[in-house]
Amino acid sequence: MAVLIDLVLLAMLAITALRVIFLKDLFAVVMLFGIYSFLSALIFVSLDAVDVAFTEASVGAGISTVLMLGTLALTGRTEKENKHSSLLPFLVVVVTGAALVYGTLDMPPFGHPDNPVHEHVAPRYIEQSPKEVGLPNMVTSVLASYRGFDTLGETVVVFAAAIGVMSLLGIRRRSEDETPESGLKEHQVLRVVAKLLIPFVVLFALYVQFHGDFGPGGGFQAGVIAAAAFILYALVYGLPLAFQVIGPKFLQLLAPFGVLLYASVGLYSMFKGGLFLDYNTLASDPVAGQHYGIIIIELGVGITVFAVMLSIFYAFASQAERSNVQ
Amino acid sequence: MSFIIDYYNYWIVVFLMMTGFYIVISANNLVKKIVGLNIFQTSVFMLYITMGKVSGGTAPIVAEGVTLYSNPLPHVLILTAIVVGVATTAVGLSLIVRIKRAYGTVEENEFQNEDDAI
Amino acid sequence: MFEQHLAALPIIIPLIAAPIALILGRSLLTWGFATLISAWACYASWHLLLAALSEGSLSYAMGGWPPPWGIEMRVDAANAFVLLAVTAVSTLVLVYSKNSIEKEIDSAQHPLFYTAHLLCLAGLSGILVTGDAFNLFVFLEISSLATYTLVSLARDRRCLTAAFRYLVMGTIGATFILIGVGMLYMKTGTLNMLDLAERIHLADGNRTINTGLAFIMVGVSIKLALFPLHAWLPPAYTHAPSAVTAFLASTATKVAVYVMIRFIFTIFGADYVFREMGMDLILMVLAIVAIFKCSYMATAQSNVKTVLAYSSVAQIGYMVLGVSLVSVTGLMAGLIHIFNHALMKGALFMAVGAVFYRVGSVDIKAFRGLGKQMPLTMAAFTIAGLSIIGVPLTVGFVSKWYLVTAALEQQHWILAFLVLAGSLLAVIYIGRVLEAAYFQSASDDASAAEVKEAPWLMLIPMWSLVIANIYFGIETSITTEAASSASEWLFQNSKVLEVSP
Amino acid sequence: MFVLDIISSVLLVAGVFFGLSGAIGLFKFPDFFTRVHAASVTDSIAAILIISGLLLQTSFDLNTAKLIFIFFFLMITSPTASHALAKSARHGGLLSMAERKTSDNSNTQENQH
Repeated sequence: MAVLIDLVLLAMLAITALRVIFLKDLFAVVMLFGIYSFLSALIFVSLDAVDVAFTEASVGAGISTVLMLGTLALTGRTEKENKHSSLLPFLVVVVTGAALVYGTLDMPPFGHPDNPVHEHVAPRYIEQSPKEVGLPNMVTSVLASYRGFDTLGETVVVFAAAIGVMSLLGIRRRSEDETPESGLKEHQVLRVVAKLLIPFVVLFALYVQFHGDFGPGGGFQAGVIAAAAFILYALVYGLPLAFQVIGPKFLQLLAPFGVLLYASVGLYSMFKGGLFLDYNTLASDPVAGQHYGIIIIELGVGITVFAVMLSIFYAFASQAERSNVQ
Repeated sequence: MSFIIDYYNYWIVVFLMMTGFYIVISANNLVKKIVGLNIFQTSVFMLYITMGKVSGGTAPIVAEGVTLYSNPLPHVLILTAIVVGVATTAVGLSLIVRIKRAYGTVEENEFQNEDDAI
Repeated sequence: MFEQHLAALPIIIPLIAAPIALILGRSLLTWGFATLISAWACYASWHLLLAALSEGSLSYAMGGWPPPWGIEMRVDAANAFVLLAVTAVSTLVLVYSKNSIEKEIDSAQHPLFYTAHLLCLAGLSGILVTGDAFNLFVFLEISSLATYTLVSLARDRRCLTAAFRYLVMGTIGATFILIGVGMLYMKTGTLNMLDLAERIHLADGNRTINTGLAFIMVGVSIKLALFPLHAWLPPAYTHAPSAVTAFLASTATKVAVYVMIRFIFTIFGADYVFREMGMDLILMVLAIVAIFKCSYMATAQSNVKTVLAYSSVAQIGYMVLGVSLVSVTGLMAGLIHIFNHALMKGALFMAVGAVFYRVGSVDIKAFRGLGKQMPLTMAAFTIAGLSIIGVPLTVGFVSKWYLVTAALEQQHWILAFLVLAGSLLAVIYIGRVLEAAYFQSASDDASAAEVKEAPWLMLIPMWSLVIANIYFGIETSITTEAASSASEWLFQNSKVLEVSP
Repeated sequence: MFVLDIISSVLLVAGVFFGLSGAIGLFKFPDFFTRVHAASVTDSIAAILIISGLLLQTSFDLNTAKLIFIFFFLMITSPTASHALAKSARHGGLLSMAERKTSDNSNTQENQH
């Protein structure tokens, strides 16, 4: 049964991906990518990776698609016919694909519990982490504690993306009088429903943030969901109003603050005589220390991801408004 | 037959990866290039998640009465990689917006012609 | 405390400083802050090199989790040596960039420039120091994202397309590395580099490992701009702001060369990569083609930054050639050249940036008569250019000397000849610029007559690198000692059956 | 429990039927507004039936509460989405099939005159 579901999903993925090659309508291409992302989230669920599925659905299908649509609004939605031959790319792909298939021949069989992947490092995470770190969700334990430095790096990557987008697009606040009519004034129903939903979305984000220790979730997903709530607000009520709720200047402080919060846990543990990011030193009981550490760094991650995602959206949206005015 | 059952997942994932890779290197439109890049990366994520699966296991969250869990490490790596991917996408898309403003086009051959003309 | 955390400091310091720099938000303030931070990182890596030379290797377990469960920082002579070069160049470039970016970047974006520079530094240091294959990917992406930002900061619109091309190529490269690392992980169950090295050959069936090696090599080759995957480099270096080019040309690709060395020698083992897979021949051929093709391309360009960019691809060929010789001397020549090339290219691009600061153009025509108008800048260009060619008493000579020695050790007479012939092409492309500067008179219009010497803040870092070029060209013991011990260490730890004398 | 299982299966099968018919309608219907109509069948009745069927499968614990929440939010968001979609299309000047016919007719009549 599981194999059947897998096969159907994979087949749908293949069809979606192939369709993207031949479509010239970029709007459809981007929507297909959203579908592709959702389908892969389903695959991740069926392969037991619930945290990854959650992230893929919120980040890949959510934020990426929104940003791509925002770009299309600025660049036009049809791809022009291109004449140059596609033989060379095809050859490159065939060679690369052949190499990969050759590589799969010695791969351990799918799903086998004796595979090397499950033998050397992973058993400790599965067997010891509930005792050493004290969290039922092993993904969170590994993410935030065993490989906490990776996660710091990842938060910095998000921060670096914000630097890139800010330097490229900037977020310009125009004075009130030249502000065009923005937001969806006509859509009365949408305005009411959005107002009703936004508190729940923020609540859900907080739930995901703090429940990540016990179930799927954590700072990344929470940050993205919280950002989505404000993106919804900005879409329905217009950017100037959204700027009054959370201004771009404030976000510009919030993004580095999250990274610093994360890093300060590491510095504090150095100060307490441990190594960088050694949460055991944060409290007299190591497991309690782990718990404090993970809560604080997840919060740092959530804050940075929220601030960065929202300011990236602001940057794209203010570009779109500007081009509307012109 | 068991050979196919053991490997079909890898092969389809390889096919998906190569579809994405083909879009990246063949597309002339920059937005499509970024879409291809995302498809390529998402498919690589599937390769990682595939290897973390244990048949009969469950999601790696401690639950009573469960003894077999899937491997959490690939999940952690891919969580990181997904976020890295969206960061790259955001920077790439804002470059596209700027290119459109500077050149008036997002088709690769057209702005290359303009660059050569200078 | 300093001693205990030494191995982690060069990464952590810039990593934490980058968000602070954004909060500071004033151009002058962030400049001073970033320079101090970079200098401190440089100081830490100097101590790290000393510690690595005396103790062999240092390990630092992030989060207190022992490897392979946690992430390990691992420092030995090889990466401490490259790290010192990276942090030192970064500091000098930051000093230099104050004037340079005032001319080339909008003032509102200065804090973003310094933040991105610190992020890039943190990423590069992370790549060098980490002992974990996946952590390497994360830091690779930090440095890459920061690099795309830095390249796109220039005012010329062509920097945007260059940055985009770089982004696409770089992401493909990183994804290839991700695929390769995934394959290794699949067969071994670990991500720690030393652990991987131990377990990689225990795995049954080589085909997955072979493919993993192929993907990692291709991915890294894109990052280090090995011919024929170098197409992103010349436009990116040409259109980026001068300070950025000076930094990237002397660090980013060098770090990628180091990653290649690390994967070949520490993880896969030289024996496997070179004897079984025949990689040495592939790398050698590509390196030689890179040297000639790109040196030739360099002679045909009119933009001096493009000339130097192509020359960079050619110089990377020399480094890879050193690696492909599979001997202690060859690897040592490669490592020395990483360090030395950072010194020369840094100085050259700084000189070109100074010319742009005063003249407003880097076309070869703009260099006419500059020998008289900007004597100090052009003298720096001349000495660093001689160093690229490989004239005695400069560091370039030292690298070439060891490269030729390594070739001759293995009776590769033709190879030694080709290395020297490649230098002749360097004579041509450097010579064209020098000819314009010293033997052609400036155009007569008034604007050209007012060209003055570059400001001191640009000259000091430029001349520091030039003096280093000469100092390490005469007093060779420091670099050769560090490089040879690094090279020997790499070979001893990579299970080579017989090391060439 | 047996009775509950049967009811739940009936609900699930009915939900799948409506989902499928919505999908077919999306392909087969002639113009935008009828298609939105078909798509909203999947959102509304199919989702209601499937979630009700699933509710009967749970043992009335946390999962039940989560399903009820999902149900509640779907009931708010999906009609809103369909409404917004149709309204934007109207706003953008898209005509329904019937209107297009009459406007076509009047155009041809004008041409004849």
